[in-house]
Amino acid sequence: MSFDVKKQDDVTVIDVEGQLIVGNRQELKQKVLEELEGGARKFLIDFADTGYIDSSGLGVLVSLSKKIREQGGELRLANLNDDLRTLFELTKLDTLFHIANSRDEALTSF
Amino acid sequence: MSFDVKKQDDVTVIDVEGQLIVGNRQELKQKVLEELEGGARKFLIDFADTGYIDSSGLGVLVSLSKKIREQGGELRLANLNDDLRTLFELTKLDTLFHIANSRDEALTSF
Amino acid sequence: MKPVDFVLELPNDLRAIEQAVEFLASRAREAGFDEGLLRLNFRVGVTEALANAMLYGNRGDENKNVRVDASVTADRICVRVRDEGRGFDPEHLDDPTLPAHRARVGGRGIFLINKLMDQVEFNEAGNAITMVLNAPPREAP
Amino acid sequence: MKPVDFVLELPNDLRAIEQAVEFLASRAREAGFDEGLLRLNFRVGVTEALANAMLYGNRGDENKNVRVDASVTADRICVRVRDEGRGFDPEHLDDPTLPAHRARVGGRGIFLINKLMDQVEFNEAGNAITMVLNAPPREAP
Ligand SMILES: Nc1ncnc2c1ncn2[C@@H]1O[C@H](COP(=O)(O)OP(=O)(O)O)[C@@H](O)[C@H]1O
Ligand SMILES: Nc1ncnc2c1ncn2[C@@H]1O[C@H](COP(=O)(O)OP(=O)(O)O)[C@@H](O)[C@H]1O
Repeated sequence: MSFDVKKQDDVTVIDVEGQLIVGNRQELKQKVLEELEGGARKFLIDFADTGYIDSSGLGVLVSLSKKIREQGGELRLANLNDDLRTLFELTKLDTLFHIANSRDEALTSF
Repeated sequence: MSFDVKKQDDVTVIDVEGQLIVGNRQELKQKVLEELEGGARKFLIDFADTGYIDSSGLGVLVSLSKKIREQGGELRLANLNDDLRTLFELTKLDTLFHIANSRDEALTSF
Repeated sequence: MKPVDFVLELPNDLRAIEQAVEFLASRAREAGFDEGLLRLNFRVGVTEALANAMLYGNRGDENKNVRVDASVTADRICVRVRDEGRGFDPEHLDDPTLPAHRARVGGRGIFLINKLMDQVEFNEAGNAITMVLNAPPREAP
Repeated sequence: MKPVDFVLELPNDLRAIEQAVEFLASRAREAGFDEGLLRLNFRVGVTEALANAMLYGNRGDENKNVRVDASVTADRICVRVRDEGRGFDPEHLDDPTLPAHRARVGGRGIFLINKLMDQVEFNEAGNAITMVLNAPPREAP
């Protein structure tokens, strides 16, 4: 995995390339928490270039979402392919996250 | 490995992408022999996108070169990176092949 | 079809998981197994089992290994993951999809394995899991 | 540095070689071993040993396996490849670089292993080869 962090207006946009799994989830977590400490409140994780996510990766998303909400912020997700969408539906995490179809959709309504 | 065969004037140019090794060398051999049977005589194998070559891959090149020469043709090689050049030097196969630095160099003098 | 068998013994290193899974997926693809099922079901299922073996079974102990036995054909993949731990009781896990559990950080690994694989079995001790994934039925010609 | 140990048991299938080599290379990279030596020396050396084990040791027999034991640190990679064959005498091979041999199709495998690896040893029977590759000396800080 590698990820790319950009600011788009007041939204911190993170692209996850490759897998978000037990072997690398800490990197994503650390990066987002740094931004949160630095004052960022609106986060969008874009999965357009993501292969698969395991339960540890899902766990990190849940944990981050909680921490961001505690600071009055919000975490949104975008661009889940069919496989990833299945994963969120199976675990019912689709009821917990704001999942946008595209990055633009997520950004315009933020 | 995958490879791509093109005609450039009367030269059959083959790009080898990935590895040329024991697991796939037959594919290259078969393809070139088909072209040879179809009447092609000038062959250029371009290694710009090649990772590594093992002794089986080198063996296929030697075998093809021989077969092409028997039909009055010629096999040239181009774009060996430093690693591949080392391989040809170690085995002294650099004395057996016409090795051009670039595709153009190989083509203009053919 | 004769199954092709592999054995992998991996050190207790979470970073080895992705490439080990990739290796097994590439062998299954080569054997002709359905690409769609390899993408999510196979990769996530095996990743979960390896992570649990390293984290809970071997408890991060660097001197312990995880052993993977895999057998693949175009129709069926069978993967067994065994750790050197004392095992656990897989029957009594909370359902992570219940509203009360949904916001938990953990507890989705075995659940996902059960959802993504066609057959899942633990050995008596609970330190080895065997997972089977079947190819989708082919359309009649 | 504690070495990280892997075991792979592969079926006698030449198409499994590339991904097995890739897997081991990725582990060595992760351990911090020199990328430059992984690119050619490691990959070609291990490929040759695996190909010989499958082709000559196991003579293509689908019921035989090849076992790979690898141990990696940032400083040193050690790979042992063992087949289920009767072995051979590695001492009496023709030098493929002699003018009389250069145009031969085969005979460069063991030669390349010896050139690309730092230490090469066969067991008594000749059906197991152990190869060591050392990292280049680091510059004094
Ligand atoms: N191989 C194993 N050895 C021992 N305990 C295990 C093993 N696999 C799973 N467990 C236990 O089962 C629990 C549930 O695992 P899982 O569903 O993967 O969720 P999580 O990993 O998020 O806790 C773990 O917390 C652990 O206690
Ligand atoms: N694992 C092995 N078991 C039995 N014989 C082997 C083994 N490895 C190599 N050999 C023998 O050594 C010879 C030389 O091998 P090598 O140098 O790799 O060249 P090539 O594979 O092109 O013949 C082989 O032809 C084979 O007879």
